Amino acid sequence: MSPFFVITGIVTLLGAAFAMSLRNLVHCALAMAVAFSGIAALYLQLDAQFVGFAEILVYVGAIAILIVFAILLTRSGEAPEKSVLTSGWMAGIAVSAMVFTILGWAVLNSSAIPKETPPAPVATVKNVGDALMTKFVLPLEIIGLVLTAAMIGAVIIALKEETNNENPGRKS
Amino acid sequence: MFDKLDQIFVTALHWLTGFLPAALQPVVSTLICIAFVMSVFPGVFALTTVLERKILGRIQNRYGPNRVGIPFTKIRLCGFGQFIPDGIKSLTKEDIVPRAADKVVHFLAPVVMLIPVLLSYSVLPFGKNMTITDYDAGLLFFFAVGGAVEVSVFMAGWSSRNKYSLLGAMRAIAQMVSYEIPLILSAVTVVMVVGSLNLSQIVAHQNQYTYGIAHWHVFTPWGLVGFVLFFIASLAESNRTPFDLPEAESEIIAGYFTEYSGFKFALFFLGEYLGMFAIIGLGITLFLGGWTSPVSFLTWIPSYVWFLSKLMTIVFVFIWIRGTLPRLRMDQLMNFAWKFMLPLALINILVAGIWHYMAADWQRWLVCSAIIFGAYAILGRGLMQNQNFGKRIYRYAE
Amino acid sequence: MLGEQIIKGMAVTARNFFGSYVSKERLTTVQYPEEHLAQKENTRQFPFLVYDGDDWEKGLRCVACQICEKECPPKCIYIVKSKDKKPDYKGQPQLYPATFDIDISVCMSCQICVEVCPFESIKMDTKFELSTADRFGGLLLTKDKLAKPNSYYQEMHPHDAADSDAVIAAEKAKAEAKAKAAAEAKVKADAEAKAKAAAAAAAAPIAAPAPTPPPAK
Amino acid sequence: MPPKSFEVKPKLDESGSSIGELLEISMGPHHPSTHGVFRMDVVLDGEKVVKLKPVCGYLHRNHEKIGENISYLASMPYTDRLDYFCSMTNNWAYALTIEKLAGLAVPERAEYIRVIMAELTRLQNHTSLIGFFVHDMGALGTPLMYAFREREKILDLFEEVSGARMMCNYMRFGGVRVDVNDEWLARTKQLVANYGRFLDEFETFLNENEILLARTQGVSPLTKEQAINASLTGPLLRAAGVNYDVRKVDKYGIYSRFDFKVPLGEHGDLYDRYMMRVLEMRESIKILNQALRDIPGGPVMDPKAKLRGFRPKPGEVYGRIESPKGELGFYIISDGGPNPYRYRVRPPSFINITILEDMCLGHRVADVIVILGSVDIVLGEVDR
Repeated sequence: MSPFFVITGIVTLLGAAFAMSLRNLVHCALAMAVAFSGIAALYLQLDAQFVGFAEILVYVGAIAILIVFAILLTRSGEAPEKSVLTSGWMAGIAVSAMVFTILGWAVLNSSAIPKETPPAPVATVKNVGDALMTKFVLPLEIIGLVLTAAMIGAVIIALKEETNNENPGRKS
Repeated sequence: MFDKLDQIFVTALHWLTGFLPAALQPVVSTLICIAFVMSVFPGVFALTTVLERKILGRIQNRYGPNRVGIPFTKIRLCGFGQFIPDGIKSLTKEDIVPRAADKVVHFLAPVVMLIPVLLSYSVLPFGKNMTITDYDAGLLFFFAVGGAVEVSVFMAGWSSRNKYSLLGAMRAIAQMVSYEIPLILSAVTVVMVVGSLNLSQIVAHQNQYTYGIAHWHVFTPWGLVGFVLFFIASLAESNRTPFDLPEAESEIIAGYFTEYSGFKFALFFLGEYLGMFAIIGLGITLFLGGWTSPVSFLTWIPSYVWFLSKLMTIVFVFIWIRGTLPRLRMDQLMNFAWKFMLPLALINILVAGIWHYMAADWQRWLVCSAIIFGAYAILGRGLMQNQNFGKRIYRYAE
Repeated sequence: MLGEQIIKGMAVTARNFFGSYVSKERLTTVQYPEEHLAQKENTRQFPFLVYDGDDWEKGLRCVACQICEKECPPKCIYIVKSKDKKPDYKGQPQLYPATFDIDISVCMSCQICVEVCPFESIKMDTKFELSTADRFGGLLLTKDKLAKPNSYYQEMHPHDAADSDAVIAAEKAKAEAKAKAAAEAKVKADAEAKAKAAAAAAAAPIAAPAPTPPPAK
Repeated sequence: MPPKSFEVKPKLDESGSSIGELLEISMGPHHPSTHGVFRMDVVLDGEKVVKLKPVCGYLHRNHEKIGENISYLASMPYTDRLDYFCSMTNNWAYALTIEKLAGLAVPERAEYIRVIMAELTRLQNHTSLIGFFVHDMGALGTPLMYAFREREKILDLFEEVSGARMMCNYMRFGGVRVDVNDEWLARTKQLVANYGRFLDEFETFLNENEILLARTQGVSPLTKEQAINASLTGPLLRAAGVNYDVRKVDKYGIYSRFDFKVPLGEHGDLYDRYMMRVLEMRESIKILNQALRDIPGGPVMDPKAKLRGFRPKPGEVYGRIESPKGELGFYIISDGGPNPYRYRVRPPSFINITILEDMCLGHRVADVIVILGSVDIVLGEVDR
């Protein structure tokens, strides 16, 4: 428990808490970006550089921006005046507590996790690359294929939108 | 002797920290490095602001600033003291926050802008043995923290509660996200060839000489194209003309920092220029041999001098472009990124692969150059002729 | 080929960049407070009143006819006629302006007053460094500030001044000849002399199309 | 969330259901590039313009009413301030109208001087217009500075002969105020000879620049019908392909003596409008060369013309010329008094921006500024 860990941990947790509880959606998204950066810092402390940087690149640089953009483009009206803790919050907390208990129990009892932590593996970028290209080459390719398909789909959807919006409506 | 001069900063750092107990040494050494970055690059920024105005002035057949020199004396220094009153002005001006603004986010945005930019300096090799943190995945680190700039741009644009700011922020984010892809893809070629994400190793790979000429990546076909793509994308990433849409003065006032004044505005300005230096520094490291000298008989010049002079040369080209070109439109910007830069970057990766696996003789030069040239011609033609852009011939009535 | 013309454009700016260091044709800037452009003769800024001789109050040519006041497009001239008369350059008793104010914050330097003046008394100055901290008073020029000697005018607009002096001299000669004739023919009635003087005054504008054509060919 | 001050309107499809939101922004009157104090209420869908309302009048100076209350001569300096870039042509249009009313003949030499002044004005107006136009596209003032460098030389010539650089107040009913001398003519010849070289450089710099092509070609095309319906004149109309140039139609002054052609566009888009100006400058240089070669000696004022107490006979008259921006006309009714009974200006730039909305619809917000720039408005003339 180094002081760095404590600080980053607190920042991450606070970010996550704010992301859930703030009223303004954009504030929530920004708080979530803070939480993501905290997680990245935690990874870096564990010497997992690749994962840490990927976390920043993907989550802070892309996902947070995506969320923010989505909020901006689809928002409807002002921020909710009411608190997020509405009448149903009790039920929500009960459900999540239950899920958490079951998951915790399952994880702790799982035989897949050895009780003793093995020595940390040397996870250099080279290792990650090697692993991706040898052991995990099939999943990588499948993910690539799926993503390409998704991208093509997105392009097609966007194209349709474009043709609908054609005809800018010249008066003449 | 020259070696000593080259390593003077490194030796000085070791000498300074040598007085301290071993436990404190890394901390103090880090702090000194931070102080170094925080003093040198803002200094270069101050110089560049004056230089930019002077060069633009000369390009436009004006003098540019030539009055302010050393305060309280008659010495004018060709106007290079201009940044002092500019700095004082921006420090003392009223800090106006719009009434409807989201005050906290509005305040945080310039800070969030500056932090990742300063962080990105930590992996750049400024000279021989002069990398502050020699990360194994330094390149990835650079791009990762660079991504955080977008968050600050969004924060600034959104929190100002100004439509122009919002438009500017939207433009900025769309542009940065789009141009990050060719930026990274053009850097990927270097990673492929060097086989490392470590920036020091990338420089070391270029620090070899054949017939007295360095093995800079820019001296190969793929490297040249990679460099040009990187250069264009870095223009876009640092919001410089012709990609300065996010702050297009004639369209949306000042884009996302329309509502900033005083010191916060100065911070944005600083962040923007430091970001530009950082990305140019990366470009130099990847393609222009970092701190190495282009020819072997000039290796005696200290490495940091090489780095800085390359940096300033590219900054000059940036300014030159700014003084020449009009601005693109948003859709054209996107077209250019997705229909020209991206395919070319992908082809360039292919070429880099071919280059890597072909025997090192004139044939690989021919093949690689032919592929790149053909791709460039076809893509360029497609870009221009799709919309019938071209010269026109006019008729006259008597 | 994409980018070809951009390179050409960059070459143009580069040529201008280096050209501004070597060619005066390109770098045309005049660094104002230290350097001044050569004054052009026809330049006009704000009007002033010409006087002959040394004493401005005595030598003022203006006879307060108020034509300029009437013609002035932005109406920036304010004239009050005097109650008494004083001799003009011809020696005839004439009215003179008791008040003659020009508000140069309103004046638009159009030179119409100069053109319509039949007495060659209001002319255009070339001074332009007139800034003042006093917004109203400082820019309201009164008679004493407006009066400038004829030598000043001759120095400033040599060609115009020569023409103007010639007109004055002709008028004077005419008046002198007339006085002489009057002296010779004392018996002639006053009315006749008066009519003649009126004819001379009416002929003046035709003789001199107002701000006379300067740079002679 | 959406700031409260935003006026966001729902964007509806055919069935009336909301498919997004429109953003209404007010560009101007203190926007950096609305060419003075001009305002445009723009409704945007994303970056696309769906509605645009030009708002003018911020620079209204009551020009026409003042003209009815002061003498004919005193209106002359006020015409300088209509289109303050081209005071010479404004002077000419007004002088031409009054000459028509009062039946004054202009001496030969004065006619030549007027043509020289008008074509010099056209040169400097078009040059600086192109500078502004490219500046609006974001070229950071470099072409503008080159344009102004050359414009200054022309203004020097104006100052030398008329006494002022911009507010020349040079022409009079029945001629011009001051004669030009041989030295001035020689310098003008020199300038015209050099101007071609400057234009060569300018054209290499801009004409085929890929970014300029991309920004201008195909943007805001105007058809012949639209242009005529909106009663456009000047380069805008010719860019749409209509052969209408008052210099050719009316042959006012002595324009029938000069050999020049009228360039015509085809698409009516921004690039055509840009090229019209470039090509017209070349034609202006041709006219200037001929005028400077042929200028005769002689007086420069009609001896019948009167400065003081000018009272034209009753009647009404409309005089027009081809100013650099289009057809500039003056409509005057005289009741025989010292002031006009009715005084009315047909300002080309005001009438040319009436079609601004049609030109901008469907284009991006970035184009709006460039389109406005291509119309070549001067607010002094729009608001009068």
